[in-house]
Amino acid sequence: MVNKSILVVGAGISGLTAAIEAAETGSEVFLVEREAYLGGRVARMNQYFPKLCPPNCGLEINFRRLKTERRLRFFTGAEVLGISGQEGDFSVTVRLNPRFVNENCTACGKCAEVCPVERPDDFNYGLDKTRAVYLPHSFAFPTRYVIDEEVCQGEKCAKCVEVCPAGAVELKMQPKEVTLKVGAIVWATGWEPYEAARISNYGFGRFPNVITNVMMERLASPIGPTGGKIKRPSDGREVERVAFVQCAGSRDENHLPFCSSICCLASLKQATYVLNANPRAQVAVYYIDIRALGKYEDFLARVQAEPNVTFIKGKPGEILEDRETGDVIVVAEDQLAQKITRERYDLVVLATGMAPAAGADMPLLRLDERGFVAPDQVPGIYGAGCVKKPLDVASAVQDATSAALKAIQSTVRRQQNG
Amino acid sequence: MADANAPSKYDAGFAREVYGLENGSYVKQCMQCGVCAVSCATFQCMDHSPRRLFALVRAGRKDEVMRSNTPWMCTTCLMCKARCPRGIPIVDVMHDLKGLALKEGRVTYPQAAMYQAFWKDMSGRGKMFTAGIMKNYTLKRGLGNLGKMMGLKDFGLKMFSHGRVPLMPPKAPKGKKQLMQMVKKAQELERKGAK
Amino acid sequence: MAKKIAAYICTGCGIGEALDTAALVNVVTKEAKVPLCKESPFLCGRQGAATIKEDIAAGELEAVVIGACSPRVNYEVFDFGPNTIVERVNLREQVVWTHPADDEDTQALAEDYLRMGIARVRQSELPVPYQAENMVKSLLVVGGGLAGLTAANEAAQAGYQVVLVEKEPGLGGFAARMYKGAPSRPPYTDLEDTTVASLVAAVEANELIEIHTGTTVGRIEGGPCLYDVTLLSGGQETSRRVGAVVLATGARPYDAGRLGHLGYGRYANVVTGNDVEDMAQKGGIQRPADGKAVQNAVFILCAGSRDPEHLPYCSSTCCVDSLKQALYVKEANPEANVYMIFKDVRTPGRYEEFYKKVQSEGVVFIKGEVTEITEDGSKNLTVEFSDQLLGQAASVEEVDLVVLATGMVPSTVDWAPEDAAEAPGSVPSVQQPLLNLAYRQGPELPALKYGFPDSHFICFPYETRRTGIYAAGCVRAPMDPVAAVEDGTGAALKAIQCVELTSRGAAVHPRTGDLSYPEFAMQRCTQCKRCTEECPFGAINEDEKANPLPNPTRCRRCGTCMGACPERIISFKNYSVPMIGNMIKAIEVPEEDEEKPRIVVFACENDAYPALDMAGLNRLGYNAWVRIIPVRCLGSMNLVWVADSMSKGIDGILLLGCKHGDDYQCHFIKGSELAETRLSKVSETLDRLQLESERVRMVQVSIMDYDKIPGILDDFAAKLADIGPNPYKGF
Amino acid sequence: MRYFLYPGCSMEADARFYTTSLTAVTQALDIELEELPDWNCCGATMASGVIGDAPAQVMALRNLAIAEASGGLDVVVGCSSCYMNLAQANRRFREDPHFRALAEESLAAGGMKYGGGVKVRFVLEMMVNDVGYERIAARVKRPLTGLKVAGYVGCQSVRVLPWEFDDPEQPVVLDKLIEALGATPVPFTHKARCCGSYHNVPQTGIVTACARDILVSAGDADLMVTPCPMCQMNMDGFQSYVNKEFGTKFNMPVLFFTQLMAVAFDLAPATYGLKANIVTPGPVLAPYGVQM
Repeated sequence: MVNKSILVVGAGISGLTAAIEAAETGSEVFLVEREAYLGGRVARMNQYFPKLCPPNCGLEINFRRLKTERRLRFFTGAEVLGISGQEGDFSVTVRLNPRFVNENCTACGKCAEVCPVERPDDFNYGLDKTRAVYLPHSFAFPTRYVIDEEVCQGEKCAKCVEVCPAGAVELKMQPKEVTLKVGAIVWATGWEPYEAARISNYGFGRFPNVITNVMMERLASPIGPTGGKIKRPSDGREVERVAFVQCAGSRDENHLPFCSSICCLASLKQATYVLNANPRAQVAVYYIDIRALGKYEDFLARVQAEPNVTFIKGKPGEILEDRETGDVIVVAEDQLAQKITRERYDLVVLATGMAPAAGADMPLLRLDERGFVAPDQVPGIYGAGCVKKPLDVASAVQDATSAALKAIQSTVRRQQNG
Repeated sequence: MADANAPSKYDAGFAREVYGLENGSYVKQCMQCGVCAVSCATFQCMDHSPRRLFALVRAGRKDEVMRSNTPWMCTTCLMCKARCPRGIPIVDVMHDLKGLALKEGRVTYPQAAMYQAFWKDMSGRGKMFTAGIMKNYTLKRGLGNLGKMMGLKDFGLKMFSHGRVPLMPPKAPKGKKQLMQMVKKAQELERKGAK
Repeated sequence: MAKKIAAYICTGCGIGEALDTAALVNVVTKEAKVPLCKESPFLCGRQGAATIKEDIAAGELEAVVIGACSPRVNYEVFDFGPNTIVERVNLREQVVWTHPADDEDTQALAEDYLRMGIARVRQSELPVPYQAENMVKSLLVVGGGLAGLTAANEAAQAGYQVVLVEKEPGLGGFAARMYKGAPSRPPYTDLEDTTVASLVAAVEANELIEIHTGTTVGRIEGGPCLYDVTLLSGGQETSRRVGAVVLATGARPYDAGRLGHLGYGRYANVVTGNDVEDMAQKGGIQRPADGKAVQNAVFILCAGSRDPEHLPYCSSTCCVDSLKQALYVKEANPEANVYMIFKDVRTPGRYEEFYKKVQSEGVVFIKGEVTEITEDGSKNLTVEFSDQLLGQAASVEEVDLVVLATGMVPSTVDWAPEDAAEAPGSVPSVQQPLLNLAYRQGPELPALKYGFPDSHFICFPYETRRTGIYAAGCVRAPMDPVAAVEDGTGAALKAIQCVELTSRGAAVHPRTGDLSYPEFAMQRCTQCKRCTEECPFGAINEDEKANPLPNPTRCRRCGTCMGACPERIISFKNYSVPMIGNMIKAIEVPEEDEEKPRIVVFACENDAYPALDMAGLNRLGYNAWVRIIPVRCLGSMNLVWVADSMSKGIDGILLLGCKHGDDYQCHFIKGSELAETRLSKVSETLDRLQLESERVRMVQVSIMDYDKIPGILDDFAAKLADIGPNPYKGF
Repeated sequence: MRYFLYPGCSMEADARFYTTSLTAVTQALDIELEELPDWNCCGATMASGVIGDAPAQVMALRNLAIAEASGGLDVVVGCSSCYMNLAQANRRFREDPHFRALAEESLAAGGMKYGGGVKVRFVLEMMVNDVGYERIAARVKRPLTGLKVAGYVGCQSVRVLPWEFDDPEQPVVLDKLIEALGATPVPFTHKARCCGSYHNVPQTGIVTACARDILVSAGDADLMVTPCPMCQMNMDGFQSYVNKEFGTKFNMPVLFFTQLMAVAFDLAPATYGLKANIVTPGPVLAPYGVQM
């Protein structure tokens, strides 16, 4: 008997899209997400290029679609442990990690006020801290607090339990395991930023004013750690001179040998963040090739027209720090000028690339030598989005939509052939 | 003598000659990112960045490449090799370019003389003997260079007074003759391979 | 006849502490005459929901009013099935979380919201899904190239019937001209055989797919599930009914005739990339002039692309195609010297590994700009260029073949016939007949820049302004074959989704599943054409007498027509002009001397309303004079509501809607813009009532602006204080 | 623990005292170092420049062939440059079949064969991986508490096989070893920068420029330690040239890390070889009871 339901793993923009599109077409869908909230990486973006519109706008629509779609069930704090079976008849074991906060939570925040423990805010890439009980971010969906098991002092503290007016805190909550029977699986676990500290010559981790592009999204976000002010980490000064270093880890056989496809446009976008925050600011973009494909070329032209943005063809060899001022100095060959340049900046943003986040080795899921979900999978399993290859948001959504149809085919095909 | 900034007439001849060297074909893979240009301990002294030198190779500008001091400035610190995003062993390519320059009789740089002095001494012994190298080097550079050498007197004396300058050459390995046979064989085979 | 209603007031989440709920119950039962009203300390808990279910079962309630939290939360708890109307009155986020407790103004606010909710629910009816005769679920795919073939094949694989139309005599389109494909799988370094032939075979073999080659679309009438398509083939007309359409007519190469400065048309040995594909197909690369072998070849990338004189955009695939073709040259003559002159090498993703592979084959890449191409007596070419890697002028001589990597132009447009090839290059702009839609708003898909009928939404790349018609492949945007295949598949999914929803009478994105649709009281229509002009989706046609002819399956339920209609003849079962009018009338307006102004806020439910909730979640306070009314889209705002408000004595009206303009965020494309235009006309109305036009204001907000919302509301309140109270109070 | 020691030419000439201190320290740690029989020059960089990489690497492989024939112990190398050449030749022999064939035929011409079975170990790496920080710390008799030390790793040893045992640009292993001796490693961005190498003779200016930057970067260190003979010679022997050329007043003792270990282990003073250091470490070590 063929199982008509579909499992989507990962609720970033790709997973959300695949799940909602499939459900709205008529399939039963399970959506599992490891984090405590839906939205994945895009929820951590400030704006999308080239429209410079807020991701939460599209997420709000998607969440509304998901709320009103009775065929779709989602789980947060959920991890896939194993897959077995075949197209039309997979069984998947999923671990549901305890949130320690139940449905009664109204996000009033009284718990966090009394919580004595702090933890680095991973949502903000460690740029600030939260309490052990925290709301992942102000647009978090579901809008419920969660407790970080690692740091929470548990029963012996329990201050949050006392103050919660809704009786929502359950420190005794236990992990659960469930087995889902599905006909097809869409693997959309996305990407993670390349570990910038591995690029020793760029000083990330040693020099506070060298940050990554994902951190820049948080700095520029009105709901980020600085309330949208672009301040440099060393002394909180608002930035005047900013350098963007392209291909930091991408197109590099010592790191990621492929091109991450989006970093050029991300930096162009972030250049507009800097100029919006401070029209007098100076921005420099160090590049090998500027890759603004298709109609994104218009966006490149628009940023190139900015008098305060300069483009330097030449990948920096190294980044140094002035210990006194905390300024960062970028050393590069300006090829078009045929000369070596040493420029001083308040802040250097490394355009770090996309490393695939396919997750733990999973039987039946084939990865290629770089860790991406390979194009050829066993029937019934489909990769979608950035876990398949580096993609911008629109292309990831497009890819996820196609994955939804492939998954639906898997649930009808076996039916047709009995 | 052509000037490195005169218009290039692209000619694949020299590029092919370089590609034929032991590590020369790596030059093909260079994507001209320029990381090497500032990754070298001596980049301020180079007349062309390694990046630009490779571009000159591809353009077929043999004379400029052979005249360039860039390969001789290399200290084999391996920084460029460790950083090159395309995995090009730039240091090894520089060895080949130095070798080619020596074959072409381009020995004006003191470093070239140093290389030859070293090999002359070492190949005769199978081990290195500083005093021997210095002798060959001084002879190669000739009287004109004596002034420069005097500048090193202070260093030499200090090393001597701290007991760091052996007067007798090291004992050559017993297998010295065989060693040189191996080298000779390797050179033959390498030449054959390159063809 | 009055419907059976019950109301429930939750006292949890601080509502009970902040408000006098007994008084609220009074308002509901005594004043609004709702027979049943219950308080619950924890309405969303098991107990609370159970009570409501029991009451519904016992009392056959048609509608329930829930005075509790925002409709954006606990949605599943308060969903009592398709036969019960639920009205959520937002006492939490928009009352007690944003206003002081135990305060008469806060209390008044809560009471008004209950009155308004009850007024709304009294007007509201259960929608009856739209059904019509002979609704079908088959698809029409226009274009038999890679994207079209894929769309047809993938839809058929899911069990749907497809009518596939291709204007050429054979299937395969542009992809069939390709000699080899670029790497699409590990190790991403090797050329691959193209898959088009096998795809064509699969499509031809599939009995669910009906193929019409040498055929064009003469006309498409109707709407989703009801499209009547006229096919033209050799003077013959045939017709088919289909449910949805995929437009996959692809792109054409930029006219190289306009690249005379690069020698095309002047020199025999200057060709385009597509010529190279043809040569390779026909067995080898050679000099077109004399068939001799190619020893030196120069590829010129961005030939006519990224160039304001020609195509300002990048065509995405030319770099990779040229890399591929460089290997053809090497295949024909391994000793050949191949040079590539580029602006930027654009090999995104895994193509970077292919780029390295091609370099290791000895292809030389030079960043530069071509300055001149000349030819000698024996038809050898000299290419002169600025060599930006060396910072000097440079040239390649004795060139046997110059390949221009020309970009792509969407098949939706072409140059006007009078543009001779010599005319200066330009972006083609003359619309081409592809679909011939019988739509009042024009025969083709509305295009964005450069003629690509692309989506304007990053999050929703299949958003379309012609419901049920989805563009896929290079007609939508420049893309490589891998993306075209994904795009064809994605468009097929959207088309299938559309027929599935539409056949149930449900709306498609963004109001997916909405069963309501606009109904027209035609006897009062004045043929003013506003609805037919303003519908963002071209859902409403016109007869020769200018009567609107609605096509409910094209409708996206935004209500823009309802807002446009001066006669107020357009209504949804659960959303109408009088309904909102009654909500306004339900507001209690204090006497002038009480100095408690009243402000009606029409808030777009997609962005502004969530932003208001976010203000609540963050406990940001604002004045208690505002009365927020969510609307499907500001496009549905009917000017009569302004009159209703003013005559009621409301002091001001604020519209909160999405950004419009080039980078609009309105999910119904033009709604917020139309609202703004209508407001410009409202001053007349106000003048008629001798009122200041500043009493009505529109502000564009995004969902991220929640922290600015209190400021916006309080500024407006302050402004109104300056103007003074509405003289119509108490009339 | 038994190893072959490949001293290389400088370690039996200008850097003799490196060998002396190394031998003493390894004995103290119960490590047997047996000099590789009949070893020859590693085929130094300069040879590559004249005769090409492959022939030079064949010279290196002769040493490994001897090691293999004599029991196949790991070959421990003290000199960065020798380590680079031996390790690189060894890896190429394993990974590049074309070269392997060439090398086998060339070795045969001298009546030798190599199977690729020998491990080439850098002395610092052997010290921390085979002995370990704990055992080293445990052996310390004279904790160098408060001594600020710049751990100058130099270039070739960490970069020839990047990440093999340390970060190729910001290595940490030497700093940890300094900590194990009770001393304090100073922050030192140039710890893996080039000293200017053989330019000391043909173009002294290059070495003084490099040495100046490195000394500046070493900040307020009391002394500098290194595992590399070339680095030691340039930083130590040309420091006076730096001061003359740039008007600086550097007086930074530059020791082999094994000398500092010998001091910390409180071994026989004769094994320290501190007299060979041109900039004397006397004053900075006196507080720890070290007599010069």
